[in-house]
Amino acid sequence: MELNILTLCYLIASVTFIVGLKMLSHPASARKGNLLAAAGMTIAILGTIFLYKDSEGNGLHNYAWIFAGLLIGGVIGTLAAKKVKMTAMPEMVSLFNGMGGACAALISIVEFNHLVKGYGAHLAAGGGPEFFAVLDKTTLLIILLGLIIGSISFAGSMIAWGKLNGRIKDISFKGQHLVNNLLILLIFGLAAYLLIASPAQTVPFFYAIVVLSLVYGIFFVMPIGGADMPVVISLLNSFTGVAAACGGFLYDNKVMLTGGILVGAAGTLLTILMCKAMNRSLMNVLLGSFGGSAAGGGAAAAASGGTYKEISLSDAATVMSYANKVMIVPGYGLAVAQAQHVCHELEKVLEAKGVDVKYAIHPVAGRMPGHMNVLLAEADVSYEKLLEMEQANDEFKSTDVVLVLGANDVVNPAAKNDPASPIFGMPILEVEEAKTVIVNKRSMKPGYAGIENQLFFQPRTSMLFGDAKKALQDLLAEIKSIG
Amino acid sequence: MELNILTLCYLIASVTFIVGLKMLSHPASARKGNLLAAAGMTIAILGTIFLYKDSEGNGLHNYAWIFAGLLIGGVIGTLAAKKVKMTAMPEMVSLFNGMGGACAALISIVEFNHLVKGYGAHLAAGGGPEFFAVLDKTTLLIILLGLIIGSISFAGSMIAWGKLNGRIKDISFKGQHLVNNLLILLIFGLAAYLLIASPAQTVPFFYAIVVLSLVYGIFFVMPIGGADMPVVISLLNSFTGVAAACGGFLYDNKVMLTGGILVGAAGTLLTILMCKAMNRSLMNVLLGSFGGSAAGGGAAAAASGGTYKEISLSDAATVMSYANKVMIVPGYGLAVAQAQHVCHELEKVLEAKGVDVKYAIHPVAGRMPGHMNVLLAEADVSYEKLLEMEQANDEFKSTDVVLVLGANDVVNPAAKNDPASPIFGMPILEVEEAKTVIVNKRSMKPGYAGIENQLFFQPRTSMLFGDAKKALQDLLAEIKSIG
Amino acid sequence: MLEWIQTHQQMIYIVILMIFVGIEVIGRVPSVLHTPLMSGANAIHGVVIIGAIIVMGQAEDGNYLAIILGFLAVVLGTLNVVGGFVVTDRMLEMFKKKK
Amino acid sequence: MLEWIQTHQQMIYIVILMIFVGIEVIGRVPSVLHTPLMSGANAIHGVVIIGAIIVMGQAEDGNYLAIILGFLAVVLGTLNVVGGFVVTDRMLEMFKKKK
Ligand SMILES: NC(=O)c1ccc[n+]([C@@H]2O[C@H](COP(=O)([O-])OP(=O)(O)OC[C@H]3O[C@@H](n4cnc5c(N)ncnc54)[C@H](OP(=O)(O)O)[C@@H]3O)[C@@H](O)[C@H]2O)c1
Ligand SMILES: NC(=O)c1ccc[n+]([C@@H]2O[C@H](COP(=O)([O-])OP(=O)(O)OC[C@H]3O[C@@H](n4cnc5c(N)ncnc54)[C@H](OP(=O)(O)O)[C@@H]3O)[C@@H](O)[C@H]2O)c1
Repeated sequence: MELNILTLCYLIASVTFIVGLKMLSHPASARKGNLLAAAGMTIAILGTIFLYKDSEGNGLHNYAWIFAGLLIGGVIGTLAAKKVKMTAMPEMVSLFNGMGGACAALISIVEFNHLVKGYGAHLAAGGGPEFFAVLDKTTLLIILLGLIIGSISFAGSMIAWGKLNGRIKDISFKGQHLVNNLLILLIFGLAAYLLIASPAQTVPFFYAIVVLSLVYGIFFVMPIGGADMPVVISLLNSFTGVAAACGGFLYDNKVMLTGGILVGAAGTLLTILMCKAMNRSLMNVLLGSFGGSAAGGGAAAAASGGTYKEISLSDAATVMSYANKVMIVPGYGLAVAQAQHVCHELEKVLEAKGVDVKYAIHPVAGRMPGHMNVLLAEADVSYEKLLEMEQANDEFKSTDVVLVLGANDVVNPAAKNDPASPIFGMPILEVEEAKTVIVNKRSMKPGYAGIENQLFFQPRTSMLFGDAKKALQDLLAEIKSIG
Repeated sequence: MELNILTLCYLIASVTFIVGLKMLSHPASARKGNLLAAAGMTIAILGTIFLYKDSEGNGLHNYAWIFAGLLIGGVIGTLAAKKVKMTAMPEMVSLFNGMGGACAALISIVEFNHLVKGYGAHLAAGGGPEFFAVLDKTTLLIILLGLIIGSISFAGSMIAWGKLNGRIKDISFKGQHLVNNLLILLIFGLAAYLLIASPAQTVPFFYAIVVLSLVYGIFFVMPIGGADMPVVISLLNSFTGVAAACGGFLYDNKVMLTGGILVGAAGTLLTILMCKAMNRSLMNVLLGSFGGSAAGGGAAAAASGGTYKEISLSDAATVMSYANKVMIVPGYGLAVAQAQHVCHELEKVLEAKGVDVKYAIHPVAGRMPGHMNVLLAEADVSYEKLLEMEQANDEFKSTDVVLVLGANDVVNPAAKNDPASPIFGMPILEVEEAKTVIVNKRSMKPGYAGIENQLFFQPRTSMLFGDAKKALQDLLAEIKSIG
Repeated sequence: MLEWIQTHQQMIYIVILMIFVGIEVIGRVPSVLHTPLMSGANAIHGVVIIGAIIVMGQAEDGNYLAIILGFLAVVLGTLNVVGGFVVTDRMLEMFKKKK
Repeated sequence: MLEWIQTHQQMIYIVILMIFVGIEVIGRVPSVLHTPLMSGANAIHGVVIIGAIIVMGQAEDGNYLAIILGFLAVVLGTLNVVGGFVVTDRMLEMFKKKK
């Protein structure tokens, strides 16, 4: 009876995961979808705690430990998630993802110890040394898979987290890819040996796999550029999904199986979609060639170039005050400078003067998909003012002033004109169609892709150098003083 | 071993069905998708014939009968499908669908007889009269479901087939919906009785269900207008899918289960999408109110109206010959008159004169989705010349002459202007934007929806009465004579 | 009922997932493809032929009712499958772009 | 291998269907939702917590390794689940239209 109800709980949870994920992929229903999946998860967890019976019909014990764990994890998780700054959210996701991976790996370790104990009992009962005769290979295979994938996901997520909050720098050495490949071969070789060759002493091999997997996770993420971390996190996310599914196999538990595979499949596709939005391939991201070269290539590119003109604060303030329509193009620099609130200020002041102000949002502006939406939403910019790329491109022609705030690659005309450019083919915001373009950045240095931007040298463009927050504050003061 | 291979065959077949259906829903891959599903089906059939074993490990026998059946069905099916005229294809689909439904019902009948025999054996072995004690209720439930759904699908498909080829007229009587509802209640009541009350003599009840289901199938489709048959066929198609899935439950056969449910789910959604494309609800179609009233309401509507002007053949020929751009809007009348070949002739002659000729295809023009595409493709009209509704609406402004050939509802401006109109809200081809509109039909009678068309009374519109094929032939002769 | 869910849980999962797959797979179909898609789906449910083959292949020698009904089922099922795929292929052939 | 497929066939069907569902369900996501979707999916794989609860709840009294590792697993898994859903909700809150 109890088991029957538990089966129903799991069935309901599986369905909420699917429906929740589906709702999450439509803007209007996304929030409800998240809550639905959370409700399903709650049902599955409570069901497990109170109704679970193993194959011999024994329920769970250690309730104190279980509830203590849930409480501690729940409180810390809620606080961390509530306190984190908007711009630090990808880091947070990475951290939580790592926790999931570690959890899967720990489960594998405990279950392996059970197996070893079983072996001990088998020996004590006078059994021969053929440990593997008494154990189901499939079980061991799944334990190993969950262990390897979970450990890689854990270690990789920690590195990604460190990179995103700036504690860890990109490190790569010659032949790193070769070392990585050898490492993964070694891991699977050891696992296969454990499975097939039935060595007398399996325990050290098992822990060797743990260590090697952790090392691989670190080496895997290390050389990839910090700006590519969202893609890496998405990939590691799908890894953790697969590790969770391994647990589903192990306990013949449908909700773990379906939830894990769902995330594994959806996460993989999402990773590919993210790469596509940046017009790159997953391989290209993983090899770290693009993000890695940005720093080096950047300086070289900045050396060349033509002549550009600067604009004074008061001139900028004047053209914007007397414009009919101003379009703001936010980019990574805005996020770094945390200038979203000042930007919203500026918008309100201009609107009060009768200027029509809108934002043009490029899908991959910033460093994570939706970065600009989240950032501007944090500063209470109204949703209706955010134009997607296609809409914005239709409106630039009728725009008087475009104010580019710390964006670079997403307004680089080379993506349209120069087939030799690494970003050629990426759709961009065609700001050069507007009457005047004012670009705010700190220097002539290139952006993420590390390439020169011809936009800055065009006659209609003028530069307003300085940190985005500072420049906007000064601009705001000037505009207000115009009256 | 053999069973293992069979499981693999079924797994492969299930995947080909899913992937095939997915490919079928994209124009570029549709044909390959169909072939892929067919290949999967072949694997499943051959696997079953040679590898199937029942739970006691016995293989199949009666190979002569099986191969004879396959041969006969295969030859007739291929010939029928190859010979059928393009415009008669929906009929053909309906017929094949009915065969599938009948097949599912026959399986249920045979399996029920097995059960009854088992009962006999049970009695002979000295068992009590409690027939139902020895049989699994789930099995009986599934047999009954397959029987009812299969029979309804069979009978309904036959009526739909008859309606489409004109042999059966719409028949409805007062209170028919009430009768239908009572009938379905009776069927399920009998089935529940069979399941729960364990009557001593079940056989007559069972056959009563067969007969009632067939009658219900007939009554269900009878009142629905002939033009709505594509929707009905799509619905019955998903019914047959569910009936097939019942077979999957019965034999614990995964490929029947997955294939059946796949079609059941996809078919239901497809039915809804079809209704949406006509801006109607499924309920509205099934109640037969819209299609049914067309004939009656039509005459009344035709009585009212303003003044229209006719155009002579020679005038029509002249304006078209000297136009820069002509857009042809084909409709149901073109299909009825089988005028697609002459139409293609006309296109070629005009193109030879330097006129740019295109076709504007409304998604629900004609009587089945894609009707016009299929029709014009049959006449070798090039795919590039067919514009979808949105494209066409962009181009009407720059069009000199629109030639409406036997279309009516799809060019009715009431769908945009008149909120009281039954077709209000349906997207239409906005032909009134063009400089001149020439409408060919036989009379001022309304089309499928049975409503007046203000387009015919507009100053830019002129009528060219006559059967589409005849009129086009005459027009062609005139245009050629202009030289 | 609960017990029934327990014993048939794998089946239930497969059915539910299949419903999701069926609905999602069709989601984006352009309306010109409605008829071929309907026809293709029609051919796929012809998988019921497998049940017919099993019924036919298990019919006992003397059981004429089972043999006749089974034979009929095989013929009708084959009609559904073969006719369905062939007619779909013919429809789709019409859509292919001219070279 | 074949035998393995036979004994685990239901599982295999569920896995394959789930892969299709996962891919299809995501298919049409607009790029602004990439990050919340990633975060939501991250919370869902926190279902691994169920494994942790089972491990913890089955740990024998004297087996400190199992108890400690199990406890750690429960804490980490809960972090993943709770933190994941809360952070996703916060992200999505930002997207809601202003009244
Ligand atoms: N959104 C995503 O999911 C995602 C993920 C990974 C990678 N990417 C990539 O990131 C790039 C995004 O383009 P983007 O135009 O937003 O950024 P970008 O091309 O990286 O350019 C950012 C610019 O901001 C300026 N900047 C930096 N700090 C600033 C500050 N404090 N104040 C003012 N300006 C500052 C920098 O110039 P100075 O140094 O001269 O100030 C830099 O040129 C694309 O190449 C995209 O492919 C996006
Ligand atoms: N495509 C689908 O899937 C589908 C399915 C079910 C229903 N429908 C419905 O069908 C309608 C389709 O619109 P439609 O504009 O194509 O057709 P329609 O509105 O039904 O009009 C067809 C017109 O063709 C004329 N006609 C009939 N025979 C003719 C002939 N031999 N020569 C010349 N003209 C002839 C008729 O007028 P005369 O009698 O005066 O000649 C009639 O007004 C829509 O209402 C749609 O919702 C479509």
